[in-house]
Parts: sequence; structure tokens; C-alpha cells
Amino acid sequence: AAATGKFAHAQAAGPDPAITQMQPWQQYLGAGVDAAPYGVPSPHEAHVVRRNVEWLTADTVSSVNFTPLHELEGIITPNGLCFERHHSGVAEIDPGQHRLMINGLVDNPLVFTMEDLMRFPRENRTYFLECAANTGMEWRGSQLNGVQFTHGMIHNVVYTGVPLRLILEEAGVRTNGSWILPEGADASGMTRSIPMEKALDDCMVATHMNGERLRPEQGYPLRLVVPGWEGNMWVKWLRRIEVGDAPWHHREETSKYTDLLADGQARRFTWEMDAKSVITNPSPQAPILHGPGPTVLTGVAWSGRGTIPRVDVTLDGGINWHRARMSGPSFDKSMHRFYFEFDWDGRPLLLQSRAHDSTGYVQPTKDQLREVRGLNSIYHNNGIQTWAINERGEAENVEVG
Amino acid sequence: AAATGKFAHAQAAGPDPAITQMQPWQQYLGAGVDAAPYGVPSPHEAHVVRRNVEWLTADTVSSVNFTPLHELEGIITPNGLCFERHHSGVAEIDPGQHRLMINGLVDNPLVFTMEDLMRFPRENRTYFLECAANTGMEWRGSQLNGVQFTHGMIHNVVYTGVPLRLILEEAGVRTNGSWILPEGADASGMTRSIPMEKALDDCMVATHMNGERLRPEQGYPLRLVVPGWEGNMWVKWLRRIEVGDAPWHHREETSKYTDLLADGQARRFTWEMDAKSVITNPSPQAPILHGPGPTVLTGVAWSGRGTIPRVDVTLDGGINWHRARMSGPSFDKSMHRFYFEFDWDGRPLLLQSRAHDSTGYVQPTKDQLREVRGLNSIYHNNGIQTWAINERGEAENVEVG
Amino acid sequence: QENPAPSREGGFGLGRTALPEEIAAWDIDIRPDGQGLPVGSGDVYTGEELYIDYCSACHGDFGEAVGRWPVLAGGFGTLDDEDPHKTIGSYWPYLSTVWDYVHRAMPYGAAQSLEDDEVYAIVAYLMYLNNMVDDDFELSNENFLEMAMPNEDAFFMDDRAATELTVFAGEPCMENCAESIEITARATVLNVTPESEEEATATPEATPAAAAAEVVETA
Amino acid sequence: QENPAPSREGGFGLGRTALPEEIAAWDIDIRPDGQGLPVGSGDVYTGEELYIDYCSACHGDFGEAVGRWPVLAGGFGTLDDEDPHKTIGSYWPYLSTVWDYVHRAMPYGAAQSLEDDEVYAIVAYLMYLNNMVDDDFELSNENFLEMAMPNEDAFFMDDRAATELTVFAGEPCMENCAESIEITARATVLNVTPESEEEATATPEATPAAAAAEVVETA
Ligand code: HEC
Ligand code: HEC
Ligand SMILES: [Ca+2]
Ligand SMILES: [Ca+2]
Ligand SMILES: [Ca+2]
Ligand SMILES: [Ca+2]
Ligand SMILES: [Ca+2]
Ligand SMILES: [Ca+2]
Ligand SMILES: [Co+2]
Ligand SMILES: [Co+2]
Repeated sequence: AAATGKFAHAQAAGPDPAITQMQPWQQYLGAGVDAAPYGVPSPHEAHVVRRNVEWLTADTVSSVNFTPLHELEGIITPNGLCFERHHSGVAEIDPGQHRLMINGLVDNPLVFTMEDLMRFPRENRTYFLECAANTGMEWRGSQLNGVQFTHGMIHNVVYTGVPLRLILEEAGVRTNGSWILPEGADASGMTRSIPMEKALDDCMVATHMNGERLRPEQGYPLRLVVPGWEGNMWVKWLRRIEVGDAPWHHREETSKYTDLLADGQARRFTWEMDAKSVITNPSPQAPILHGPGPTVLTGVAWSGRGTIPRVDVTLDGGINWHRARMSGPSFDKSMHRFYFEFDWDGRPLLLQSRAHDSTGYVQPTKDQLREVRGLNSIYHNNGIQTWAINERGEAENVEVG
Repeated sequence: AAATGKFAHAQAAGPDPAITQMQPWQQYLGAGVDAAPYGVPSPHEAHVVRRNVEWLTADTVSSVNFTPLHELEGIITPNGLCFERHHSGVAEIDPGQHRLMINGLVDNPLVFTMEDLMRFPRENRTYFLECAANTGMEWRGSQLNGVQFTHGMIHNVVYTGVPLRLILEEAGVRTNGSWILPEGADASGMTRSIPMEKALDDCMVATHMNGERLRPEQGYPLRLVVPGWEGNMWVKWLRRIEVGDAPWHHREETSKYTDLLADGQARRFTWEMDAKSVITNPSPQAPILHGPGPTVLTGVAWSGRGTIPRVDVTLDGGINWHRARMSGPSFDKSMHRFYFEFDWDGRPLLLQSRAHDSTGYVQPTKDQLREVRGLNSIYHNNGIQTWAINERGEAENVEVG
Repeated sequence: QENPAPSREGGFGLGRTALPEEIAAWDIDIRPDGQGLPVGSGDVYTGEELYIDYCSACHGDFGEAVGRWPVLAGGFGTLDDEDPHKTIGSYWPYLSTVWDYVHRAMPYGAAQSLEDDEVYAIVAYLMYLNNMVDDDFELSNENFLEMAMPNEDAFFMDDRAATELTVFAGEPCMENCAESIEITARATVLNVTPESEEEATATPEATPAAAAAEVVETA
Repeated sequence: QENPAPSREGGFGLGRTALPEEIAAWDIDIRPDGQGLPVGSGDVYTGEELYIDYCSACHGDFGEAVGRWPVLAGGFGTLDDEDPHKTIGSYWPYLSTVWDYVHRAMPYGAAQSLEDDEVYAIVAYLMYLNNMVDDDFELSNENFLEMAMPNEDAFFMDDRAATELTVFAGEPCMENCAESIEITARATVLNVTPESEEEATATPEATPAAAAAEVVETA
């Protein structure tokens, strides 16, 4: 038998009408099974949406919106809430008119229809996709007051697709083929250079996300999956892959996605996403509303170089750290969920989390990063995030020292 | 470098206009990031929906619709496509007015708000939910010609929730508390008796599915998760759990969900879902359209008693069997994905799959089941399914002998 | 699959004590041993009137059902037949289930709208329709436990562990397992599968096998 | 995470050989070594006219940008400043990138609508705006590879393996890691976060730190 509850429980002043009065849903019939052939969330969850920030960009077409991390649980991001970043808006592609071409340094340049691709053996793997600019607004100090905006350029999805290896083998890569250039079918014609080693290792040409076909805003009908590497390389609406013997140095790997250091020099080809974590609850958009007592702290962690065996959490800005409880499956280059349950005494807190990845790397502080990179590198900000909690349980994005 | 493609590839008669002509999505801007705060599938996937069958029930309110298994990949069922079964329609509950009561043989009967429940430690676990009547229409012979209808009363979801153990411990179960009665807040007031051992073992009070809050048709804001056991026990819109010293023998465990054998006797409390598998593609709703050559056969398998280490597949109705490739994570009491890639010679096929679970149980034939149970037991039909493929690649639900 | 969420010695102190009025409002379940049964009574005659008003539109004047709504009476001796009729009288093991369910979920669309005495009366009428009592019978909390249901003894605990699990196990044949295989049944002969969104609502061309409709009524 | 999908010796025979016309239609990428560059030419004067017609509405007559659309010229010597201006002239390492990108993606909303000679001319004008050439310059596939970009040598290969990975490792302090901790910066001071659906479109009360806007323009 279960243990006996000993804790003194609160007593109600009087009976709760939510119990003593009959609610309509207890008595009358609800909607039938033909009402929603494709279901949607409860109207009471209408606030759980991707959000954009108008002042960030000139228009909403080449722009970004953010995943509401503080409303999510576990490690899977629902498809409807995966953040979006497009450079020429969402390409609305008729899959019957979509083709994938392989050309360049191959024995046999090929064209595939979607039907052709569905005849290759396929795999199912879970990966996070993080925009290299995620948390980029925070380099100069705390700026946006919500985890959706500071950390919401990430999603974690189960992909089904064909290993890119099989498609390259089909065309026959020539011995001097050392780079690929995936290209999108949207009006930005997105391109990135990827070394052949990565292409043959774990890249996938994905057709499905979280069990169903890709969503239009995530590249329907075809997207390149580049596990652990920055999201911009995961070319959406994939229409062509050229094999070459040198990188292309295209706009998204020169003007953008290069990391300017303090001395004016810039890193190029900073592909891997460094290990990172963030507390999603409590956070500015998800304050503690229940007052002192048992409190669930939770968050997510990920690394482009492996798994996350450990996350540490501090309640006092880093004086003392505690090991969080890791929850749910631990997949390579996937998001991990952690929890830390504690009794809040009602006093102010300074919350931080610190990820350790399977290579032994430990998530640095923002100041450690700034020391190496300066303030202008924009991308790859994986510094430790601090939320200050006040006596009322409200949370604020702060920095500490 | 990759292997060289040696296979002779088809040659096109002339250039494909889908390539040589500029498509609108390659040139013009698409929708921006404020267009779909909660995204939906491509209009080209509008056929991927739950479907009901009007003639099965008196109305659509106490009825069922079916998951389109032949359109899905991997092991996760998207929330919008999880089959629905309600007894009084979808309860549309305001979570602010929802309560969970624990009463009966406990030291302290308790009432929880949703906020209270979110303060308990929580877990993330992936489980299939199968209606005990799934495939029930097939006891007397092949009847429905589509895997959505024969096997679509199943979904597989990542749940986040509080272990029921913690909630029962909070109330303090008395030593004679050996059963629980979970009860729903909908107008059917759904109830089932569950032994305390199961309740304390792996049951959960779930708040989230696949990362977001439960969907209304899946019990928002609270559902009981009863891993591996028949779906009817996973009480939706959970409002109360009574602890008792005997089962209740309520309508859904007497009139329904008891298994009538040939001699007029009936099994009661047939809780576990036996190991089962089905080929989802090809299948009647997903014929082979590409003609002879490389063909991907895929399907799903599950067991209420453990994992699925192995699935066998036959192309000739059971004369010769081949081991399928298991894909994606193998979780306890979760769906598993399998693949079998083969070269179709264009001749008729008789496809079957056979699941083995981690207890050593092997999925039986329908005839083996009929020998033990007769034709009237309605529930728990986990017999091997056969699809006949003709020369045109069309599939039909058949039986063989 | 998971690092368990930890228990806490003495509990978390979450939630609050349920008040007696609150428990009374929700604690509506009835058990075969009479637990939960309220004080009250009702006779067949009263039950008939209520039943005609609130139930017969779906279940038929005599429990024979209108259209495809559930049948509530008859079917005795059919459980071992090819087409068994499972009703309150022929199948249900406990009378408490009838009381509990009618009170909890019926009339369909107006759950829990019946008074306790009304439920006693309707249950008495359902007993009468199932030849369990005479037309002058009155059911009450006093005589409730004396009422035995004819089919109670036909139920036994799940025995799959003994009858199936051991049988359906072991390494199966993988090669040359049969001389030849023939198709013995075809779904397309019946033609009862909806073929498109629109047809899903169409009447089938053939009558589906008897079991089919029942399955989903009973899913 | 996965039993790998098997390769097949000699491939699967899936897909079909791409025709030369098809490759020509899609193979539009240009590399720094000139691979992909079509025959053609265009001068600054022609480029200026085209630029005014097709580009200046967003990028400004002199590449200085209208509103928050991207700046295309200037910014020399600012890369090590507090507020660096990264433009084609001050930052981009290769001219081929300009040709490739303008041809591939601009004008915004009418991608790939420019003729090759028009692209040469516009690129020549962008070089002129960035003080790389005189106003009588003509760019062509012949002289293209002679054009060096001022900032090319500032780029170096990712060195995090040496400069960071080894540094950010090892068992960190878990207890009494500091005497005291103070808050040094607060997001609420800026007040630039949208607070509700509606406010997300409102103008911020404070000017967000310079980096913020750039980040998302560049995400
Ligand atoms: C509008 C139609 C309708 C009315 C009116 C109605 N019922 Fe029902 N009844 C149903 C449906 C539908 C079900 C099956 C519900 C489900 O799927 O769980 C049902 C189920 C039942 C069952 C269980 C049958 C079984 O075999 O499990 C009983 C008993 C019952 N009703 C009694 C009554 C009584 C008594 C009344 C009147 C007080 C009543 N019903 C009024 C539609 C109706
Ligand atoms: C309607 C507005 C608009 C017009 C007209 C336009 N552009 Fe752009 N331009 C943009 C936007 C928006 C971007 C950034 C796109 C993105 O997010 O990827 C951009 C980016 C660029 C860039 C890259 C800037 C960088 O720093 O990476 C260049 C170069 C450029 N445009 C040149 C041109 C030229 C040349 C033309 C005319 C032939 C043109 N643009 C017409 C809006 C416009
Ligand atoms: Ca009770
Ligand atoms: Ca008989
Ligand atoms: Ca009489
Ligand atoms: Ca090329
Ligand atoms: Ca300077
Ligand atoms: Ca001049
Ligand atoms: Co980078
Ligand atoms: Co059962």
C-alpha cells in the first residue's frame, strides 16, 4: 500500500461551486467524432502560439517567430508551434511538382520525384534545430523579458527521412566530391556549403516531422536535416544538392552566420551548436503564481555534439548548485528535459541552469563567452541564462556578477 | 567517399517543365511569420484526417473515428490525428473550473485544482493507447478495406503528467484500499475499476500530450494514463478517483469490455492489450503505385506487456518469413515502427506481419484466436492481418488458409 | 523510460481536504454490494411512465430499441448462439450496474437529471421488461441486494495467462511453413468500406457482418 | 538512435538521369573561383539605372538602406568598433557571393528576374558604392576573378575546438562558489518585450540595444 499522507492540507472555507454545481459538460452532449477530422487545441489554450516581434525586422516575410517554450513539456515540440524563420516567406509547394536534383561531381546526375524518394529505406531520428541567432539579442545584456523571445528559436522534432548517404550513393559521388550545396525551392533559393563528411554521416532528407508530413513552414515536402548544426543549414523546400570540391561561400555563410570577434576578425563555418540549457518555468512569461511551498522548476538542454547526461541548477545565482533530474529519453543531438523540485520559501531567487554534454563540455557563463568573442558575434550565444524571481513570484531576465 | 551508383537509371523523354519552368514559389514571397501563430498541415495533405464510418453507430456523439495509420511515419501520432472515442461527445472544459477529487479509503480526501497538480513532480513517458475493440469488426472475416478502419483505434503519444502514485500517497491510501475507480467529468461520467497494484505501478495523471496540453477530445485538461491496458480505462476529463476495497463492475466492465466466449461464458477484466502488429503500407488505402522494383513495406507493432524486439514479415501469406528492421526508439508499452525493403517483381503478394514481444509472446493468427475465443468476443482481436496485393499493386483485406 | 519523479515522505501538502458536501456531490458510484446506493424506492408502474417519457424514444417501449440505439431487454439463451443478444437481462451480472449507469449517464444528453426514486422506478421497469419481476414489483434500497441477475455466474476472471500466453509463444516457423496458401475471405466482397470523405456517410451496399455494428456501439 | 537504413551495392536504380537542360535551369550557384559564372558584362552606369529602378526603394539610392532594410555599402573600419557596420564593402569576403545572391534572391519578391548582364551591371554599381571601383568601371566574366574584396583575409576557420571547448570543460564548482551575487543588468529597464498578442506589434518604448534588430535581420 502507498505511504500515508502526513502533511497538513489546506481547508476550504466552504464548498466549491465548481464541484457542488453541475457543470454543463457533465450533463449535456459534446461534439461528435465528425466535428474535427484534424483536431486543434482547446480554446482555453489560445495563448499558446508562436509569436513574432514586429520591431525586429523590416517586414514579417523575412523574419522570425518564436516557440513558446514556457508552455511546452517533455522534449517534442508540437508541429504547429515550431518556430519559423524564412527569407522569402513560406513556399507553398505542390508536392506533385516538386523535384530533387543531384548534380555536380557525381557519376550520374539524377532527378527524383517525391514518389521516388519514398522508395528509399528510411529512418526515424529525433533532433533539435536551433537557429544560430537564438539568444543573439542578449549579447550586450538582458534585453527580452521572456524565454519565448530569448530562447525560442529552437524546436525538437522526430524526423522520418532518407539518409542523405543513400541518395548520394545513388548518384555516385566522385572521389574529388568533398562538399555539397543544398538549395531550397523558395524565392530566397537558400544555399549552404556542407562538408561531405557530415553529408555522409548523419544528414537526412526528411519527408515527415513528428509522424506526419512536414509542415509548409518547415520545408514541405522536403527538408535537409543536419543534426546538431545551426538551423540555417537545414535547407527547407530542398530542390537540389550539388556536389563540389570546394565550399561556395554564399551569402548565408559570409554576410550572415559568420561570427565577428572583437578585433574585427571573423570566424567562418561555425557549424556545431554548443551545449546550452534554459529554465523554461518559472520564467518571465511563467511566474510562480502559487506562493511559497512545493515548486517545480523545469527546463530544456541540448548539445550539437552529443547527449546531455547532466544539468546543474542554482537558486542563488551560482553560489550553490544542485543536480537536476533528467527526464525522458536521452537522444544524440536532441533536446533533453530536466526538473528540479524544491520548496520555495517566498524569498527572491536567482535561477540558472548549466548543461554538461557527453563530450565533457560545460555550458559557460555569458561573461566567459564575451571574454573570448567580444560583444559583436551575434550568433552562438549559449551562455547561462539568469531569471530573477521576486517575492511575488514574478520573473525577470537579468544578468548577475 | 560514397559508393558509385551502378544501377541503370531511367531516362526522361524530354525536360521536365516542373524544372525548366519557374514555379511561383521560386520567385514570389510567401506568407510571413505572423500568418499562422499555430500552424496547420499543407492543403495538399487535406486527405490525412481521422475518419468515422456513419453506419457503425446510431449517432456521431457516442461513436468513434479512426487514425489514418497509412499516412503516418515513425511512432508518434500527431495530436490532431489521434482517434477519438467518446460516450457523450467531447467535454469542453474550462480548466479553471476543473477539479480532481480523491475520496474513499484514504486518510484525507482531497481536492486539487489544475494549479495544484502542476506542483507535483512529473514524468514524460511514451505509450500506445489502443481501444479494446480495435480490429473487432474483423472477427468473422475480412470486412473493412483499409488499415485506418481495421486498425485505426490506436495512437501513440508522449505523456507528461504526475505519477498517480504521488497523488494517492498525498491522500494516504488505507491498507484495505485495493482498487480505484477513476471517473470522468463528461456527461457519460465514465468509470472503470483498476487494481491498486497497477495504480501505484505506472499509471499517470496526464496534463500534456506530445509536448502541449491535452487536446479536448483526449481529455483536456486531465486524463488517466494506464500503460498497456485497454483504452477505455484511460479515463478522460478525469475529475475523481475513489479508493475502494472491491471492484465496481460498472457498465464499461460488464455490459462492455467483457469477452464473450463460444460457450456463453465471458471473461471479465481483460485489461492488457496483447502484442499486435499491422502493415500500414502497402495497404488498401496505400496501394503500390510505382510498379515493380524497390518497395518499402512498413508497419507498426506494440504490446501491452513490454517492448517489441522483433517483427517478422511474409510476402507469400506465411510460407516464408523475414525479419523486419526495427526503427526508432523501443519503449515499454509503446508503438514500434518496422520496415522491410524488397524488390517487388510485379506478381501478387500476400503480406503479413507478426510481432514478438519482450515476454516471448508471438502474435497469433486469427484462426488461433478463434479456436480459443470463438467469434463473439468482439474485443482484443490481435490476430495477424493479411493484405493481398494484385498485379496492379492494389491491396485488399483478405484472410488466408 | 524515465528517472522516476520522487515521492516525498509525508506528501507535498498540495491540494486541500475535500468537504463532505463536495464528496456527496460527486460520489455517485454504486457497487454490487450496495455501497453508494441511496435510500429510495420506485415501482414498475411509475418506472414505465418515466421510461416512456425519457427513454423509449431511443430504447423502444419494451427495451427492443429504436433503430441502432441499444437494446435493453430480451436475448435470453442466445449467448452461445451465432448471433448473441447481450442485454441487461441476458448478460449483465449485477443490478447495481443498471442503477449506477442509468443515474450517471441517462437519459443520453441529460445525465444525472433523474431523482433517486425515479432511478429506482426505471430500474424496476427494466427488470420487468427482462422478466425478472412482476408488474407490481417495487424496488428499494431495502430489497436491492436480494435481486440476483440470471447471468452473473457466466463471468470469470481473465485467464489468458493460462489459455493463451503460454500457447502463443516460442520460436515460430520461418521457412517453408506451408505447401500453399489460398485466400479464404475478401473484404471487397462486402463493400462496406467508405471510399472517400463523402462516401463515409453513405449507406453500405451490403449489410455489414452482424458483429461490426455491435463492435463500435460497444467500443 | 536507429538501426541504419541499409545501403545497396550499386544503388537502388531510383530516380532518373537529369537532362542537361534541367541542370542548366537550376544550376545557378556561383563560387569564388568563378565556377558557375555566366558569360556577360555590365557597367556602373547601367547598374545605377537598374539599381534605382529595382533596388533603391528598399536599400536606398546609395546602399544606405531605407528604414530597416539591409544596408549595402559603407562601414569601412568599423568591424572592431562598438557598433560594427557589416556591408558588402566592409565585410563580405568574396564578390562571387554578391553576384550569386543578387541573381538568386533579389529583387526581393521577384527572384531570378534579372538577366545575367543586368546582374553584372548591378554588382558593378554595388562595387562602386563601396569605393571598390571608379564610375566608369565595367564588370564582366573576364575581369571578375581579378576583383579582390578588402575584408577577405579577416575570415578564419572556426577555432572553437582550440579556444573554447577545452576551456569550458571539467568539473565545475558546486558549493560556495561565490561570496555574494548581485544583479548587474535587467531586461525590464529596456521594456522592449511584447507583453501580449496585440502589443507584439507595438513600437517599443525604449530603443532596443543596437545588436537586437541586427540579430534577427541576420538570423
Ligand atoms: C437520445 C437517445 C437516448 C435516450 C433518450 C436514452 N438513451 Fe440510454 N443509451 C443511449 C445511447 C447512445 C447509449 C450508449 C452510450 C454509449 O455509447 O456509451 C445508451 C445506453 C444505455 C444503457 C446501456 C446499454 C448497454 O447495453 O450497455 C442503458 C441501460 C440505458 N441507455 C438506459 C436508458 C434509460 C433508462 C433512459 C431513460 C431514462 C435512456 N437510456 C435514455 C441513448 C439514449
Ligand atoms: C522590397 C524590398 C527589397 C528590394 C526591392 C530589394 N531588396 Fe535586397 N534585400 C531585401 C531584404 C528583406 C533582404 C534580406 C533578406 C533575408 O532576410 O534573407 C535583402 C538583402 C539583400 C542583400 C544582402 C544584404 C546582406 O547584408 O546580406 C543584397 C546584396 C541585396 N539585398 C541587394 C539587392 C539588390 C541588388 C536589389 C535590386 C536588384 C534588391 N536588393 C532589391 C529587400 C529588398
Ligand atoms: Ca463511492
Ligand atoms: Ca442458446
Ligand atoms: Ca399486476
Ligand atoms: Ca553549380
Ligand atoms: Ca575601427
Ligand atoms: Ca566617370
Ligand atoms: Co555558426
Ligand atoms: Co478487455
